Amino acid sequence: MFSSDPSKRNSFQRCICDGDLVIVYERHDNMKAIKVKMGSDFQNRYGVFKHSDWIGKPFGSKVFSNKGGFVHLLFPTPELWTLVLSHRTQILYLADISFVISYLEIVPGCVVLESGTGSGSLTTSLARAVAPSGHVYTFDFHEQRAALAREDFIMNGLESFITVSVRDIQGEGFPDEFCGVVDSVFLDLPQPWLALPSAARMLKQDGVLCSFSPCIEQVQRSCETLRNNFTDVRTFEVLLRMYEIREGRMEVGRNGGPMLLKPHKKRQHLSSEGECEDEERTTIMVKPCNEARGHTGYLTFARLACT
Amino acid sequence: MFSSDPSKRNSFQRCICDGDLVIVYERHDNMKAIKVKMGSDFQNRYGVFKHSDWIGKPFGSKVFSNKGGFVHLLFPTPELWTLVLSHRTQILYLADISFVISYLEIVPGCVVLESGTGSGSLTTSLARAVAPSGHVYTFDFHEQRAALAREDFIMNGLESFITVSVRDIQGEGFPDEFCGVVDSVFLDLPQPWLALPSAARMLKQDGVLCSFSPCIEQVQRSCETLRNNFTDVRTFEVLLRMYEIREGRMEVGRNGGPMLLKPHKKRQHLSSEGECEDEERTTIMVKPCNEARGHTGYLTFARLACT
Amino acid sequence: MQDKDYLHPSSEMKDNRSLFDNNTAQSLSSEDIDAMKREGATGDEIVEALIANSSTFEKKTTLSQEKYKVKKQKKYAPKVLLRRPCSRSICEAYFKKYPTRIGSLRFDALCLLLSMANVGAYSDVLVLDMVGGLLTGAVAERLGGTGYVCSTHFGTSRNPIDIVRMFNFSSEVNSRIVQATFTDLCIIRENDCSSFHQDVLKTEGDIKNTKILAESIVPKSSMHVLDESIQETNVSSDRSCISHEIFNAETIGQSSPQTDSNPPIEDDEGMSVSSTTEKSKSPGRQASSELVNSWKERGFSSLIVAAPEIEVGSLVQKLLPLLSYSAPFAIYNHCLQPLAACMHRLQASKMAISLQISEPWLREYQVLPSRTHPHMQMSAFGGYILSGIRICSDACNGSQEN
Amino acid sequence: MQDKDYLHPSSEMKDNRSLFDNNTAQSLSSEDIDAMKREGATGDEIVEALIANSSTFEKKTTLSQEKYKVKKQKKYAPKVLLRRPCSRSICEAYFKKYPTRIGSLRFDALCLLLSMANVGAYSDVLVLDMVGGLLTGAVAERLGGTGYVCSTHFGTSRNPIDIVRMFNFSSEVNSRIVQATFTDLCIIRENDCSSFHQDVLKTEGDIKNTKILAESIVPKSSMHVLDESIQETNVSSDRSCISHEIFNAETIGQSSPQTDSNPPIEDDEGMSVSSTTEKSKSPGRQASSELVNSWKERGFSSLIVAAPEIEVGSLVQKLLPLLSYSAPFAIYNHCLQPLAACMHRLQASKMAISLQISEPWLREYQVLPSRTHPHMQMSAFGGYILSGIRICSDACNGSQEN
Repeated sequence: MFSSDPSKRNSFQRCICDGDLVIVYERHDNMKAIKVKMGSDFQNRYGVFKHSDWIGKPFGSKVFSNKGGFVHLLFPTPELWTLVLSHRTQILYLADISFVISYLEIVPGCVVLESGTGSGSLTTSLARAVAPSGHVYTFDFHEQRAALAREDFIMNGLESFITVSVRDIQGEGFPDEFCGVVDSVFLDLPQPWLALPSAARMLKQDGVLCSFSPCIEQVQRSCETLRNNFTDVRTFEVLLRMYEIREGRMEVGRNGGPMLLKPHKKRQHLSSEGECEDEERTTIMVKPCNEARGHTGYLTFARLACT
Repeated sequence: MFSSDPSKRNSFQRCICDGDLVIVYERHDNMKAIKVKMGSDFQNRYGVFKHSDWIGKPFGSKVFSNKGGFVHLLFPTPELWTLVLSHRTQILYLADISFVISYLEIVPGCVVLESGTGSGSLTTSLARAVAPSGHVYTFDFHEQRAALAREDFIMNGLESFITVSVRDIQGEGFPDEFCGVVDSVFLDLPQPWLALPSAARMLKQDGVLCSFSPCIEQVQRSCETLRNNFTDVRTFEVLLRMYEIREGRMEVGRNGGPMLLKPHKKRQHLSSEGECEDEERTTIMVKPCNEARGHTGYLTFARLACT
Repeated sequence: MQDKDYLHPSSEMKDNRSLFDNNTAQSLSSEDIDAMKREGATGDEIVEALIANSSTFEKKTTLSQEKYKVKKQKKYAPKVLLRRPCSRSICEAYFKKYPTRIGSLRFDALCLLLSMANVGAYSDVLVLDMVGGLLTGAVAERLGGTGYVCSTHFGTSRNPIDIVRMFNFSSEVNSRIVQATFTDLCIIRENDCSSFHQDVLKTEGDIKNTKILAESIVPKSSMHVLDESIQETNVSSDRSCISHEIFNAETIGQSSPQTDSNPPIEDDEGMSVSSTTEKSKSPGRQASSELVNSWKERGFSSLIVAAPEIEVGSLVQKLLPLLSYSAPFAIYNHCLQPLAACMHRLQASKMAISLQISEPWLREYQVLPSRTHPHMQMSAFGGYILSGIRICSDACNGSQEN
Repeated sequence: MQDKDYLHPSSEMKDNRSLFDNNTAQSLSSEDIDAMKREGATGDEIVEALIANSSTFEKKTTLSQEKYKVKKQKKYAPKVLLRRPCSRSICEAYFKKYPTRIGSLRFDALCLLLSMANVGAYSDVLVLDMVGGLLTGAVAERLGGTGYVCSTHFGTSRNPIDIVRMFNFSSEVNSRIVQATFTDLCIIRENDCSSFHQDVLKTEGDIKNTKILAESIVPKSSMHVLDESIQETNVSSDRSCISHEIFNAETIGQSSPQTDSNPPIEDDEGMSVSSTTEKSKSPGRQASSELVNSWKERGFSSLIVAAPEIEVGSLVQKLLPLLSYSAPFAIYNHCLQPLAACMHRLQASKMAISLQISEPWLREYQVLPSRTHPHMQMSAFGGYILSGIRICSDACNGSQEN
């Protein structure tokens, strides 16, 4: 995914190697993470793909199955990982993740605490933000979940940026070793207010905390507790609205008569100068998708007050 | 505005008479309600308009000032009234009003209770929905407010559909005379839960109640109380997003060079056949307005359980 | 097992840290359940048995236990809520089950259309209803047996308005629902050009094309039970205090076959709908010439267009002259760009003022102790509405006031 | 007096039923207040005097009293919060005070662009920044002194990136911010056509046109104090524990005059920015030919375009070949239709997959005991973003792998 060795970043030269994790892209809503292994196969409804055919190709290549079907092989990113990971819990998605990372002011070198780890959807983005010199310590009270998350991070080559531990943060608080050395804390807990006193002890002065909660009662109680030793308490909700496009077919009949649904007259002189835009634009319809995620959770941020 | 005499509805024949209420339209965001009075003047930045010039003209006419400025004279509707009324309190707007009227299943002949009257923004829409045979009884604990609302309803000719009373509904409940005869109840009160037992006594079986509250705590407490003798408790939030259009000017420079902001080449052959649409559509830009009402209140609906 | 931890922030000490996802928690097999059914066990009995045989039920939190029970009840002991039809329940039911039949017209958008068009008693409302009759029915509900709603159509085939039957209107209300071709509304307004329009409309192409349209909007597939709130109450506990109508395959099915069998309208205008003494209960009779004449005299009091997939821009310019001055109108569409073009054209032609494009936004909330939040899934699209007020431009002053 | 009753659903028995709106409640005149000021009264003293002289203050509810006090404090005793600059505070401050300088790029949209483009350490990020440098700065903040952000421009005038100065970056981070014309990035990739491009770009018309552009995006007006949270804390109670930087007329003013004075870049590529030992602290030096060559070899690791008012469709098709295969990109624009057309073209040309148009939505909440609700005013528009992943199409396999 990313590493402290800059030569390992994706580039024109970087080709798929035995042992690489690739994202197999069928469609926008159908992707899988696969560990490339010489001799293995990948199978989907379009046929059987040999891993050996993939090795040596650049990321982003189109590869074919025995039946002529194809998929694209993509370089893994935290955004793609969020779309392919196993949902062991509700996960955070792009809109919340991107907002949290920026609002927590996480930059390379930061030390970040997270609880719970959940399915690790946010964790990889936290790791990208602290790399190459920072570290993410993530805690989950569910042993199986923590173990599976750890496996995922290793598979993505992120073990040098992320440490997963089993710990009940609501009950026990964060470990004392982090007292006063942490830049940011992220909480995704059923009773976040229980963890706030510990989080306050861990943070550096002016450090930023975020608590993610689906229910407003959790927010109300957290905000009440936060006002004790935090400032700048603000609560947000972020969502993404998706749009779909299709080739337009709306036309009006002549003579004021009935309206016709005409098929699109396709004019495909796609020059690189963009000269055909006017014709094109009129025939591309765009509208919001009908269904959407209506709510994920409330994001409450606060800064540790300086003493 | 509307009356139980169908001949008084707006039509091609219906012209402005002395004593009519007209909406003077300057711009979308600048309208005023004016009572036409032979001999009076209306003045704005465009000059002085004589009411005597307005009488005999159809509603919807453009009329001119002494300086050649103009306004349009519109027939009053509840929607226009909401845009021109005096804000003595926070008022309800179109999105909430239209949703409330429909959800409360108010149709001609219904008997409806409302508290508080506030600025009377919802009340005129309630009256339109119950006319010609129903009635709206509206209550406000603030004497001055009730008196001003009553004046407004008389000015709009709605006194036969609306009765305004001064009463503290939270403290005293609705008057006993309405027991079991009311189709719908609308509450816009700081502590709606105090009024719910009385509202339940007033409603016919299966009658519908709506409570409007800006704060979630009011909703939480109301819902708790509602579960005692109401069913189908549902809470909604409705908003309107506005769009603005302008003539587009986006064009791309040739040769991959810099991008130019070209003025719009206006081609104004507006035939009634709509043949020039394609050219037109490409040059009309539309985007959401930057600022919007972000929240008005939560609408909680419930039906009186049948006993 | 995918329970979200933070959905039960209660103070109870149980949580699901000890639950493993290995699919062995339920010892009752599907064969066992089938056997129970054959022996005549009720749904509730099966749910009890499932709970008794779940090895993890006791370890679950209270909320998880509730969720498990509701899930199993839904499967083995479904319940149906009976409800009096009204525009809200009809709109919500179609929106959930057959959104394409109503052009995905969401309830809040429907409400806005009615308000924006100032629909009330004694209104004469012109509608272009390509949402199966939902709009026509919702307008008629507001008229309460006064005024008229006139469903117009371009070409010779009527727009199907079968959904009107779902409202179970009295014959008085039904008599206020009429139909008329756009041409008829115009012919009477402009007596000179009637023969020309008749010729144009008789061409075979037009007829065929409107057929395609009608089919694309109201599919022939028969409808099934509209179980909008299926698990809320038992059929047996039906409240007897009000007259209910079940949305089921029978009631909805009976209107379906007629979708495409509306006869092309005749030139004969004798099929008039008079005030209230009409024998037939069926809505949507041809508007009488007296009625059409009265609209010519007075103008329609407002216009609503709900043709979600149709380029409505130029149609609006044709329909607006049928409205009296100062009459409001509201145009619903799925696409923003055509409405923007239409708005721009109306501004330029000075036919209307107070023009505004708006988009309804609706969110429902779950309000439960310690578990209040917006619904996790939402309808993200309620269409776009262009609203405005037809004005008396200088041109129409000349042509209409004489 | 416009207090909304239901904003104080507490159990206290006071309410505002007895309050009349007659503007006589305050007995202190503006002359009295001016006199107090002349006598050296502090803001807090004036507020106290106003409260003491209000005949209705005692009758108000507690909440109304609080609101009255805050309102008066804002007017007579304003306070300023000092804050360390970061992309959030800079973005929020500009969005509130000078949204046009950053193309109304809302913070949540900025966050999305950074995530969608996979910005992290050692990235080489290509940006088309027509939002005054906010994007460039936000990318550089994430790079933390590694990798590069290359701000490209079409034509000869650079896009102003003065807002980068607001970040107060170390010279190490600044050295990672470079600029290059699109032509230079292409010339080195395609050595054959360099002379042709140079000729084209020297025409007077192009230079003039880009000037117009730069002015329209970054107006010359000087900026005033960015008081994003003006009443939160006293200047005197400044927390001394962290290094703060005040956003004031001085700091922001110093960059303003340079907006239009960026010299047209020279063909001379000697002004190289080497790794970390650069003497000058100023960001945005011309990219060295070594750097440009390395990008030719490896490709940029991602692309972000934030040119809100520009037709970006065809530009994207020009920029995508500069990215390495499998590199993500994100295009921010104010208009939906051009992005839709761009998406359609990219689909057709098979240059990219995972294409998606999305629109950020942001809402802030007031969370206070008994008074929790979303903010009553919201930013209703955060722009549209087209995101996707550049792929190795059959065509590029041929041209690039050799």
